[in-house]
Amino acid sequence: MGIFVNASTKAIVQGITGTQGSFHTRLMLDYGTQIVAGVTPGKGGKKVHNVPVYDAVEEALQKHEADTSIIFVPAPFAADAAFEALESGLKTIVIITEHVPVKDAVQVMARAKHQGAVVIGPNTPGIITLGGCKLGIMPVHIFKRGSVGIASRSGTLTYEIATGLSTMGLGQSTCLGLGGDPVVGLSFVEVLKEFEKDEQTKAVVLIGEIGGDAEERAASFISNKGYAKPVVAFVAGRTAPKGKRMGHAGAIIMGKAGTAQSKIDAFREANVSVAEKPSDVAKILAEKLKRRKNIFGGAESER
Amino acid sequence: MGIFVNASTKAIVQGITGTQGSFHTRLMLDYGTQIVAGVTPGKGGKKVHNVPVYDAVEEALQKHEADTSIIFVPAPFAADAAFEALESGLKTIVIITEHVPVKDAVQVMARAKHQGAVVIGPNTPGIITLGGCKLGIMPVHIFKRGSVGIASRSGTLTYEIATGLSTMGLGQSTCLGLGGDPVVGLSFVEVLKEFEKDEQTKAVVLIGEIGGDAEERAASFISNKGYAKPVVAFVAGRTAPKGKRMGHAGAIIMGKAGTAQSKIDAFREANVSVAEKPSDVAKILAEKLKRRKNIFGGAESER
Amino acid sequence: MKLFEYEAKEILSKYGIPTPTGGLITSPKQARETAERIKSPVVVKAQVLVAGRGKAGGILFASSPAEAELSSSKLLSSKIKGIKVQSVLVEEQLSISKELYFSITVDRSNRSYVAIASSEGGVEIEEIAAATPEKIIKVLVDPLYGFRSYHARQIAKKLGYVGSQMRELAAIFLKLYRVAMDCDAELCEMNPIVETSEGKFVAADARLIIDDNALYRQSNFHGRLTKIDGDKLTSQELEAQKSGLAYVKLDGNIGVIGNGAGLVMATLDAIKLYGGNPANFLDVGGGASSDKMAAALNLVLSDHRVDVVFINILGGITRCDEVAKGILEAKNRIGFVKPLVIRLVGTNEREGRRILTEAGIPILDSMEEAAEKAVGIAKVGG
Amino acid sequence: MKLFEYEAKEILSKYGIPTPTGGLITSPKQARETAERIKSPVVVKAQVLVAGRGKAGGILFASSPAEAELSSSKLLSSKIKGIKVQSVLVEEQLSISKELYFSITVDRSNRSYVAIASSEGGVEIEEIAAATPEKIIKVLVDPLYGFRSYHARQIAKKLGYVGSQMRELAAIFLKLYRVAMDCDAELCEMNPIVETSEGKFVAADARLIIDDNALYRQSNFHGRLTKIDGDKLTSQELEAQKSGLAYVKLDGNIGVIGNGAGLVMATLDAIKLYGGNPANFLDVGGGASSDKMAAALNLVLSDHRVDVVFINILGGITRCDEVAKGILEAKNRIGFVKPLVIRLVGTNEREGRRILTEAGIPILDSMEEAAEKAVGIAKVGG
Repeated sequence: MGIFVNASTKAIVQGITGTQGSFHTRLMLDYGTQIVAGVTPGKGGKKVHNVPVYDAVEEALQKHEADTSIIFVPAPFAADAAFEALESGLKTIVIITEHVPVKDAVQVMARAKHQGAVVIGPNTPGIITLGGCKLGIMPVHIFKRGSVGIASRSGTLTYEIATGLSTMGLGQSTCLGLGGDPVVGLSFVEVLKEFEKDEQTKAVVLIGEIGGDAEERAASFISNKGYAKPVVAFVAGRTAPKGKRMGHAGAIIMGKAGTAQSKIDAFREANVSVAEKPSDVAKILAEKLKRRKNIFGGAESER
Repeated sequence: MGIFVNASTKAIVQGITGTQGSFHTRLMLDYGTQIVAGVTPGKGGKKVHNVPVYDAVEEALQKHEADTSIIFVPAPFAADAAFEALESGLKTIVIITEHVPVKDAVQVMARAKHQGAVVIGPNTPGIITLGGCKLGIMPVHIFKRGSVGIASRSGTLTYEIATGLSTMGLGQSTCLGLGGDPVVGLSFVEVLKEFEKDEQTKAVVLIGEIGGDAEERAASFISNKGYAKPVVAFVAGRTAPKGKRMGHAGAIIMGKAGTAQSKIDAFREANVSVAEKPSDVAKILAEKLKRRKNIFGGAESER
Repeated sequence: MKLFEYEAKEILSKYGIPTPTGGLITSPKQARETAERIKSPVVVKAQVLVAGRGKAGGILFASSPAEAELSSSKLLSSKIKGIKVQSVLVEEQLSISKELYFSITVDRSNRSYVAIASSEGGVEIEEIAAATPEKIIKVLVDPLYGFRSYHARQIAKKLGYVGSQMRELAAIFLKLYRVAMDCDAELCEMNPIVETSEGKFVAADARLIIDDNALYRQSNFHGRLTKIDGDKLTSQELEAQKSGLAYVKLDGNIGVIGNGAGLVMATLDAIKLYGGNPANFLDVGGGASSDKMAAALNLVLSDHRVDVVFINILGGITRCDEVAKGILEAKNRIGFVKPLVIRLVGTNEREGRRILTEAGIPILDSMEEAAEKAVGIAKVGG
Repeated sequence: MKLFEYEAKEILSKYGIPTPTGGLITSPKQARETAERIKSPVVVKAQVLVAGRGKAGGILFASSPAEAELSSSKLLSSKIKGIKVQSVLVEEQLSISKELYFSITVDRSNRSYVAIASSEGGVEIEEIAAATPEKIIKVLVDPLYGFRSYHARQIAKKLGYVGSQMRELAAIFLKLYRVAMDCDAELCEMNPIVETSEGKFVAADARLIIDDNALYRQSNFHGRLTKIDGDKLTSQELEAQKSGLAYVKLDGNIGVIGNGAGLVMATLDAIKLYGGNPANFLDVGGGASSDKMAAALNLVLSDHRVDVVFINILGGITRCDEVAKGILEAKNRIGFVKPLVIRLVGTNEREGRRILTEAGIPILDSMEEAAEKAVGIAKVGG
């Protein structure tokens, strides 16, 4: 089944008439994602790849059933789009938009929390549950259906690592990007909890980077509560200097906090294997799963 | 028992060191109200009528158990005081302060609603549950313990009518002022619901005035749901001109809305008796209770 | 505090809301110059703080600068609903395709702000509500989340606009909400907001009422209450403002003083019930000192229409002895030329009675009895 | 965007936060005049956007106007951590009784703003956190309810203040929160905020970092990014800003270009792992056009320290054919004087390979293999 989205997810696309929105709507439809409607204020009545467009989320929901939204609108309007989706009762919001001001993100997350909704992003490549639903901008050919869950703070690096996994025959259940901004809707800990509950997922890959302490918290969660499934981590930015934003708004070492070493140390203390190079992730995970199979004598359920 | 407050209510006084706060703390203590602590920022460590004063609500609650606050702080700081009380988890907040800006009141009410707390006021004389707890500035000698619940939008007019009731032997259970501002925490409807549930209360007096539609809503509530206890209403302001504030910020006829006649008509349509003069309230109510006693053949439980 | 139309429009304009080209003038010559500058037919609008100004002749149209001079001269020498016109707004005439209504105001029963709109603008909202209630659109504003772009667009769409017009109109609504919040407005209204024949939107008329309780933090308006309303306030109303008394002038001949808004309203009602006519509403508030009481009495007695003064005090925080002292103070200062009916009960009642009785002033117990008596005196006197 | 100390203080002062008397100067003569005006010993502070300015000699004290002239002359002709000093703030020396720390910043894991305070001000907050973590006070700000007076008082009290001092300090904290919100600050810091020997509080130093993503709505700062940081940006950094490329200069000799922040960071790490040293971080972002790619390559090649360029592209939205075209474009424009190592896989990979192979440029499949090769070339070349 995977986490957060699956084959029964019905989604709307906010900002569907924009270049990005329109382009990726086609790719998501191609993947089989149920995109039931699009929203662009002022463009109601149009169609984009045969998806009807409405002026407002509320209007779209009067005609179509949906539970999820993916947002492509420009940064100055992204928070309002998320508020609109939340106000209309949607339960999962994927914000692809980059450059959303922190003050806006903080308010969106507060409202989502009040309403018990999940926000993925902003500044995320999105989420894909293999064979079920893609809500994002990731290329699909690198993925393979399987049982590894991936949570990542970085887009292309995820593709790099997913390619490695797929090549080694380690398919994926759900792969999602937390988002490259300082304030995003999901943390590694929350995703780990979901993956733990998900029957399809047999192992988890965490792809971290410098900035913040999401990795340290994940390590401490694993070490305190124990974790039923094997976890492998990779952390980018060992060579990043202090005080410089490395491409992502959130990838910055402030003073002495948020270094790759601190994150790697935390993972190792929690007995989470940390890969040295992206290509090592698949190798380590294959080894772990082989050992596990030997211990339990079972065959992997999916291949 | 009465509603909202009773003999087991434990209250703090915010703004206890001010002239009003200090004066009425003494009177509330004299009545037997459990005032466990006072709060005035910067005056922590003092005592007022032997009540310990703290700099913050949180500090007071570390030392004392309380569930209720009464606020006497000046208008510019009243909303923050209410926020502080709400943040500390107090469940009933009485705001005596006059002249609180509407924008502030709106925010206080929104937060109270989120937390399921009750706000009485602002611009209210407060609440008294006879023989149990007084949190307010009303004189006590005009009241008498009994079974009539009073909800009012006006202070002195309440005293006028309560005096009449007491003189006729019709004592009171709880008497509370909703507050004279446009935005206040309680409506007649909410108070009617509480009085309906309250065993001590056998009849209800509503004292309305021009402005808003709290009376019309109360009438419609009574007429839609029926009401188990006799209700008598009085509405002040039949002779008030349009568009002028009659003393209270909330007592204003806007265009054609909020006239006394509209309210009186609504009550009559709902079969609620409306008194012509303040002194008629007691007469009408005595008559109603006598009839009821005749029908049910019972004696009034309290006298 | 009500702002003048021109003041409201200045603020709207500062927030980027389109308003008609024009200028405020205080002389007919300025009106001509302004009309010349505008280079189009103009509308000449008396700046007075009353509703129904148009119907009362406060709005004139002029097709030339000469006519503008004439019209403004007419307005500047006239009274609108009894108020002298001191300034006039001269503005371009808009080519109107449609008149809409939009406002942000307080929704008392929902304890929030509310956005109200209608496609039937240009008349009072109550008239729209009475005639075509189905054409009123209301959107409640959640105090924690605010009025947001999609709320504004939802309203614009319900008003019948789509595409870029919907977005433009919505942007104006959002700006008005910002004005309302930043100014602590009780009411912030564009009526009408006009769709011009070119399909643009312009706030043709604007009203802005600031919450009096928030004036302390509205540095632009703080302290201007008296000055601005000056021209329309009677001397009694000005006096009341200075003394911190809640006073409203009415049209009868029985002066009324009481403590507590509800009690005073009930007192007026009682006077009416017994066939009398109150001259005013005057609430001295809670805990009035003898000084305040004396000021109140002075104020009511200064109204030459008053034949009798009815003082109705029910002492709670207010102490009857203070009230009694205040009455004596006023008596000593100005002497009483008019009869007094006093009802005085409650806190320190005994002492209050003693003070007044010794001074030869009688006191009654019942409010209704007192009202009846006051009405009787007024009739005899009147 | 980092503001200079003097800019941050101007804003704080506008919000009513006490700051030292002083003035910004760009010549020693002005420094003397300012010191004369202040009439007290002064502190002379280099306006540069680097941390640890004090330890690097950027803050001097002067007991006379003449000394102020001398000190500022010294600073204006110096570099602080490699950055030329272009202006100096001359301020009164405060008589310091205590140095406190207070800031409003973003709490990433709680997804909110947070107020941070300490009684051990005057040093970097990380040093306080390391040395005396128990002396750090944190209060999370609920985004829906805001930072309120009682939060501010709670902090002031925990800092050890009572009575009117507690209230005064809290009022300053509240104002700083308003600055932070109004300016879309990522960090708004007073370090130290000083308690003077008279018991007053003054923001002796201030830092304000605006959220770059919010600059579009910060009309005061919009468009000033380049100008302000101008003096400290290398020509490559300026070029990257203009082209919309995320670029960070590092100290090695292997130029790096990639798509995606995480991938580029991992590329740098891989280079280091194989014993090499990256010269820069450069992320062309998602879906880069051939133009952008060419600009990126130009930029990296313009760095004379670079011995080899490693291009690591994993095409998702980015199309390999566009990348290939961009590389050829750059080649045609400037010619390659330095070796290139290219790893190119993903969307339109076949077409991309064709373009480059036909131009005689070889392509690798594996990122690690490519990194190893780049390191090898750099060692040979270096």
